[in-house]
Amino acid sequence: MTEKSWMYAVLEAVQAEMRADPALTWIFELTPPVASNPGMPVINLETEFGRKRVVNTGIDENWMASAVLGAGLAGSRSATYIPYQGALIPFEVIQNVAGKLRSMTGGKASMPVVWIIEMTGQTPGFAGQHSCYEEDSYYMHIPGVRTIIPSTPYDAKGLMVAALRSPDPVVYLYPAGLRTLTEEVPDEQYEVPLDKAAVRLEGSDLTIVSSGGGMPGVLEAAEVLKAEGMGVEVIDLRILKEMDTETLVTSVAKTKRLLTVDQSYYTLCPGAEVIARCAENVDGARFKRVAFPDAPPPASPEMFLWMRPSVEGIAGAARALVG
Amino acid sequence: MTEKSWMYAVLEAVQAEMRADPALTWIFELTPPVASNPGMPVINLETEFGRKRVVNTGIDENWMASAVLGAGLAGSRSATYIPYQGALIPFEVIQNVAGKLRSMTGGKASMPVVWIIEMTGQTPGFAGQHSCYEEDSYYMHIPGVRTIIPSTPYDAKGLMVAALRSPDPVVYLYPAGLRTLTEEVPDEQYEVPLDKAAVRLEGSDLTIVSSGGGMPGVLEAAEVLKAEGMGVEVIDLRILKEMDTETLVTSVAKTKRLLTVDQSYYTLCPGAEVIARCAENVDGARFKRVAFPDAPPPASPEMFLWMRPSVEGIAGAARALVG
Amino acid sequence: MTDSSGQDVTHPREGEGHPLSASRRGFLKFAALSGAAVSVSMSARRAMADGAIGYHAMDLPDDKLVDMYRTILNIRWHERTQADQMLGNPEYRGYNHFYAGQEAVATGVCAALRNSGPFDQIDLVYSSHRPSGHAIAKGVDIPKMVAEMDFRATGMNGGYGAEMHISDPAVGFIGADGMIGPAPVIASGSAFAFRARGSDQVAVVFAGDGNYAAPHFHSTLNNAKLLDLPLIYVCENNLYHQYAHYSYSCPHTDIADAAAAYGIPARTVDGQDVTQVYNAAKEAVDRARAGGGPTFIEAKTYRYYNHWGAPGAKQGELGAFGYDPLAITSFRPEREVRAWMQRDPVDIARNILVDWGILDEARAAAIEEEVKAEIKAAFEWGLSQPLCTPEDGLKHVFAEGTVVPRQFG
Amino acid sequence: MTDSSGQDVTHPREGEGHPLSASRRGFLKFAALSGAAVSVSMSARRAMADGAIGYHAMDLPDDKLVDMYRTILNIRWHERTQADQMLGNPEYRGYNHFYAGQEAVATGVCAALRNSGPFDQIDLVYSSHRPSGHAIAKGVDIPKMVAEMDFRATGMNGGYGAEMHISDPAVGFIGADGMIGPAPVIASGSAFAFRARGSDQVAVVFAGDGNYAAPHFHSTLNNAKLLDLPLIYVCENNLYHQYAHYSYSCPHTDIADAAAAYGIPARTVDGQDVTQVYNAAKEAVDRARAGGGPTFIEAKTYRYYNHWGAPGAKQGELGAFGYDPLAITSFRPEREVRAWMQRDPVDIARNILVDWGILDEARAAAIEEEVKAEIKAAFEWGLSQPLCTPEDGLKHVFAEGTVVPRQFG
Ligand SMILES: Cc1ncc(C[n+]2csc(CCOP(=O)(O)OP(=O)(O)O)c2C)c(N)n1
Ligand SMILES: Cc1ncc(C[n+]2csc(CCOP(=O)(O)OP(=O)(O)O)c2C)c(N)n1
Ligand SMILES: [Mg+2]
Ligand SMILES: [Mg+2]
Repeated sequence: MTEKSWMYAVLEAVQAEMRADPALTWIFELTPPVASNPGMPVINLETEFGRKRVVNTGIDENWMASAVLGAGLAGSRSATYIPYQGALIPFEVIQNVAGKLRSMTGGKASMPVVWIIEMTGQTPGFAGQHSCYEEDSYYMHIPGVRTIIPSTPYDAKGLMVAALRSPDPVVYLYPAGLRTLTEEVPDEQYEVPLDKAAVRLEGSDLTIVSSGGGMPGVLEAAEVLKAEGMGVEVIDLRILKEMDTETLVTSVAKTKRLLTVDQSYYTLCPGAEVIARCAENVDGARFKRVAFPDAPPPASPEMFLWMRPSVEGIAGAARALVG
Repeated sequence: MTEKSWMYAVLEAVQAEMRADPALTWIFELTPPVASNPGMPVINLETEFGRKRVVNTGIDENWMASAVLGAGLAGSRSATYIPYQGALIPFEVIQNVAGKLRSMTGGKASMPVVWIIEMTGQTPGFAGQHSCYEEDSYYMHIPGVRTIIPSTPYDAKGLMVAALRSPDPVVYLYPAGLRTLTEEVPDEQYEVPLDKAAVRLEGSDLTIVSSGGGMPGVLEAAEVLKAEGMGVEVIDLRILKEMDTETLVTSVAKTKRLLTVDQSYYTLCPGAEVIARCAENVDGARFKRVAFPDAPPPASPEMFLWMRPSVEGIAGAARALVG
Repeated sequence: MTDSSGQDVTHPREGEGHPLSASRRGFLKFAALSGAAVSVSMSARRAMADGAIGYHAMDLPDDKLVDMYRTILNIRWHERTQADQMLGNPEYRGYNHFYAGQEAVATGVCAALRNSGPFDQIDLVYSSHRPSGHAIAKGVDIPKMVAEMDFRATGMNGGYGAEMHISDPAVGFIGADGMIGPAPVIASGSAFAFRARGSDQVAVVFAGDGNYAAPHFHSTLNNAKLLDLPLIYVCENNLYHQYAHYSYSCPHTDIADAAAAYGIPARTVDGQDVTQVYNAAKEAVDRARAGGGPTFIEAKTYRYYNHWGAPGAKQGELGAFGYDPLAITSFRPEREVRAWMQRDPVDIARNILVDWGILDEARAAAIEEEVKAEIKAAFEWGLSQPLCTPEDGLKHVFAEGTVVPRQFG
Repeated sequence: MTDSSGQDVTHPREGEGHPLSASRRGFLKFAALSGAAVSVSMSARRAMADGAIGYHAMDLPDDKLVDMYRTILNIRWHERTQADQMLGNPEYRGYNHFYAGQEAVATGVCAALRNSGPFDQIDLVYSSHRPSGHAIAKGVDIPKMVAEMDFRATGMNGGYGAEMHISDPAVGFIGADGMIGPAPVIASGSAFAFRARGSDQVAVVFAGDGNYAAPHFHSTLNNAKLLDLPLIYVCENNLYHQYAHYSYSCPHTDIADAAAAYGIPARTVDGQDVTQVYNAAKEAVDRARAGGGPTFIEAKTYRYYNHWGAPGAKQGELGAFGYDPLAITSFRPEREVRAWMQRDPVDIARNILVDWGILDEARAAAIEEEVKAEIKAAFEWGLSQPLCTPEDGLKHVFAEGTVVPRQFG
């Protein structure tokens, strides 16, 4: 067990699976599958496995996404790393082919493939197109694709192992703002299940639900609120599809207060689904959403940082809901 | 005023705008802009305006969607009719370019364009890919694009006029299952506003919210429930973005019961957003969703018709919620 | 791309100098069998015309040649029987994008592939929205396909997919794709996987002339060339996509020219003659298995029915004439249909086999009767299968489990 | 596409026989000015090499030629000043994808366009993620652009867009696009609109070699050809996309070959010589205005800085050397950078003008000093502008109104 960065933990998972399965391939575009970590050997999938299995080609994210799908259909497990700039370019093939193919073939198509899709937009200065973090909602609406979003290096590795081993296609959202996180991560392979949310903090006054890039702010706000005496329960969704309704409803049935926090657009943010599920199942609770407004993120740091849900914004909304 | 079919009403709107504005263009693929109606002249935009303004090319929905965007940016109002098979192919350019361009340019980009996007899937027999009716959720999550979905010929015409005249880009969803509807539609041009839901029926026991292809079933169920003595209020969203929260909240504040009905997938269906908005604003209400399950629609009529929200399913859910 | 003298200037001539060894199956057939004077536009890249493709069909054993004839007949009689069902049986619920007229293409290509064996050794075929011919040629179970097309629970895909999504990976038929665009790119991904795992399998995609305009066309060919993928792109140019002539969407007369521009060996072949299709496919398969990368084959062909379903067709008759009521602004001329039907792939295949002395007319006719009977039995079996169970619609979303019903609130 | 003798076989030679009238601006410059021995790979389609493009730059009035030189300098000194800001001013927040090295391309192309007048008469330029040079050449207000790149409220786009989204439709600069792929397709839509409304405007898109691999490339060229659109596709082949050499993504040596395959007139030009770029652009613009359809121009060029920002650069020095710390597996050789800098577009332009007797060295140097001073003033103005108001972030989502803040619950 060593303290590992997010990407090191992920590539460690991929490396071990690739060593065990000579058919497993990896397609990248801008981000070579290379990671280093203090005291650990450098991981470089391209040099270790060669350019027949690990390859970059041109700027064509639709090809990348479709190619791993074709590899999977041919019986080779396969993964690709789609940079955030191209995050929605492969959308149609994932939504309309991958998501439907198992059903359309009556269960005959198997697609053991993983699309790692970068999410960014947490840094001020990059306007609109380069601050695209609405991917969570788009991908989680797709049936037939498991859409997941880790928020810690431990989960990042364990979910990657599970995703690579799953016979179902997986959209693995990678909130790139979390790249600086480090934590103790086991060296061996382990799986984090593809259907369970994580309760990060227990409390009985208020449930806060978030995911991915929203988690650090939520955890910080929860500390502030705890110090003020509020019993905050924090749930990290981890899995957007199939969402773990039971954990959510159990918590809200207890707290009767639900605050959702998303670093993506308000309308149809993951929190909308969380609220709808809880509202359908728990009577007499109160609900609130914190989210990015329904506006493309502007480049200017002044505008952007004001619009982005912050620790104070989250804490303020929590107080208003409980108080 | 004449009884007109949906498509006749729509093309009448387009024809009048094209006559008034020689720059207005129309790009189609499979569905030529032709409509006839008893007692009315045949409308054929291609022959009337010529192939410089009204054109089809190859099977390339991304080109179609991008081309009208470029026409709009060049100062020419423009519209295109995307067949349902290609409904999500233009997604990235609409989401990542059109939706963000006005903001990214600080208001300098003007995009007077309309994408008519066919929604189908209400007929049994066409599996998965040809029963794609999840477009509403995907498109309504995009900021900067007005996403609308008429459910009557009258609205279809009035919203088309408003959409063509809007300086904002408009995704005009066309639930093709409604093509058989007819109603009295004025011959002259008129606008239905791009920001108002329609209350189709008033009542105080229960609010039912739906849109587009969901409306006929809802209206039928409402008749059944009314006959049983239930005071049903029916709201037709019409506008998915920006959603008319006020009309929704006002109604639910009165009825304290909200049932949403969508002919699209449960997770993040438009109804999830409706419930979340109302749950944030109305305390002590009860909520329920009726939607297509999170599964690609199977071809077999037996499976499909059972999965599709039906009049009985809607009425049953309403009774359970009110009772 | 051809220069002013009509020479193919871009095609790498790997096939040059292929030994055209003596055989009882001579070249006579060309003159003798080419049939009516349909003008099929053919460039200098046409197979046989410049000697770059050997006449491999001549080396096939008799039973294999008879199998090809039988496959063509299977496709043809499946089509005709289904069309008759659609026209005459009010209970029948299935539909098709009929393949009749194009049988020699699927048959010739699949005859050059490995169609049985373990999944990691057979060649894979990706099909289009017009899949029945490809499926039969690749070897799917016809009765189960018939059941599938009528939405039966015991159909090839349990009634979930129906015509535009039939699939049977067990014979390497990855399956139909209802969309225009994605399939070729996905097929190139299978080819990528073969190369990565050191397999000599090849991936084949069948796509229409309509697919040329899709942006995916570029992705497919560019990456196939860059990565030297064992991909065979079979472009079935039947002149129309839906109701538009391909000249509305493609500036090339030969779509193969578009592929040649990438440096990919590209050929046009007469899609009505199964032996010529086979020759081109064999060459492509050999090249791909040997690590020589992709090939593009443009088969000039024609469909006898309209784009979709049986409008314009009459029970018991082959083909659809008159205008398709679905076609509003553009139509294909009835005389064009009739002219193409003069060079029928069934007739051409039978005449070649008879000419080569492999069959006589009586045996050829007997085989056709056998096929008709088999197809009849397939429909009887298929249409007597059980309907689907509604609740099963919640299955097969993921590999395990079912999803929650949401339609009742 | 060239045949074995190296002749261009597909290019329709509309330009043939263009009168190369006598002029004081002779062809001598070629030998005299071509500078150091950088081997720029040039095919037979190279402008001037086969006489198909006239030497139109010779016909330009003196002030126009001086303007071109000034534009090149404006771009160059904007770059250098901004790089120095990034390297030396800790308060400076802007960034750029530097264009230095490529100045002659934007300048030569935009000099052939209509850049002022009513919006429905000027030509439109679509740019890329590397937009500053295109913007200046098209005529945007430099101080306002400087303010925009530092996120100022009074910047060209109010601080909403910054570098990758600068836009000023008033001069026909539709603007930057941070994505690789969409811009050329959208530009073809503007060209479609021009043709539909009977305007003689042209649409120009600048795109890098990296854009070749995007599926949109096919859509753009195919539809431009099919519909004869007045679109000029300027491919700036600077050999790299991000850190990968273009041979990783493109099987062609000349990307122009890919365009020629569609039957689109396609040329490669020396992108370091503004007069040659102008010649090709002029020809393309004339053709487009006359209804002759699209043109593809591949400019062979090079960028002096790394892909993004100023890593490897030193304050006060031009260009970035050594490895880019962002580049992990592939690098461009420092010697390649230095070799290309021997054929600097500023030097080439100045030498031509001096050679032609339009400027003397002293005046040329004086102009450079004027430009430096103007750019210095532009930065002073830009960086003293007010910062944005947070709440304004809710504006400009739609033409009217603001959206609701949601970040506080
Ligand atoms: C993305 C997409 N757009 C539109 C369609 C509708 N469509 C189905 S088949 C077809 C024509 C295909 O023509 P072609 O590729 O020539 O094949 P053919 O029908 O001639 O066999 C079209 C436009 C589709 N299936 N997918
Ligand atoms: C769809 C998409 N994928 C990836 C990127 C990231 N990206 C930005 S610039 C660039 C390289 C572009 O290279 P080229 O077109 O040659 O232009 P150059 O940078 O050389 O001017 C890449 C890959 C992007 N902007 N958009
Ligand atoms: Mg066709
Ligand atoms: Mg480049």
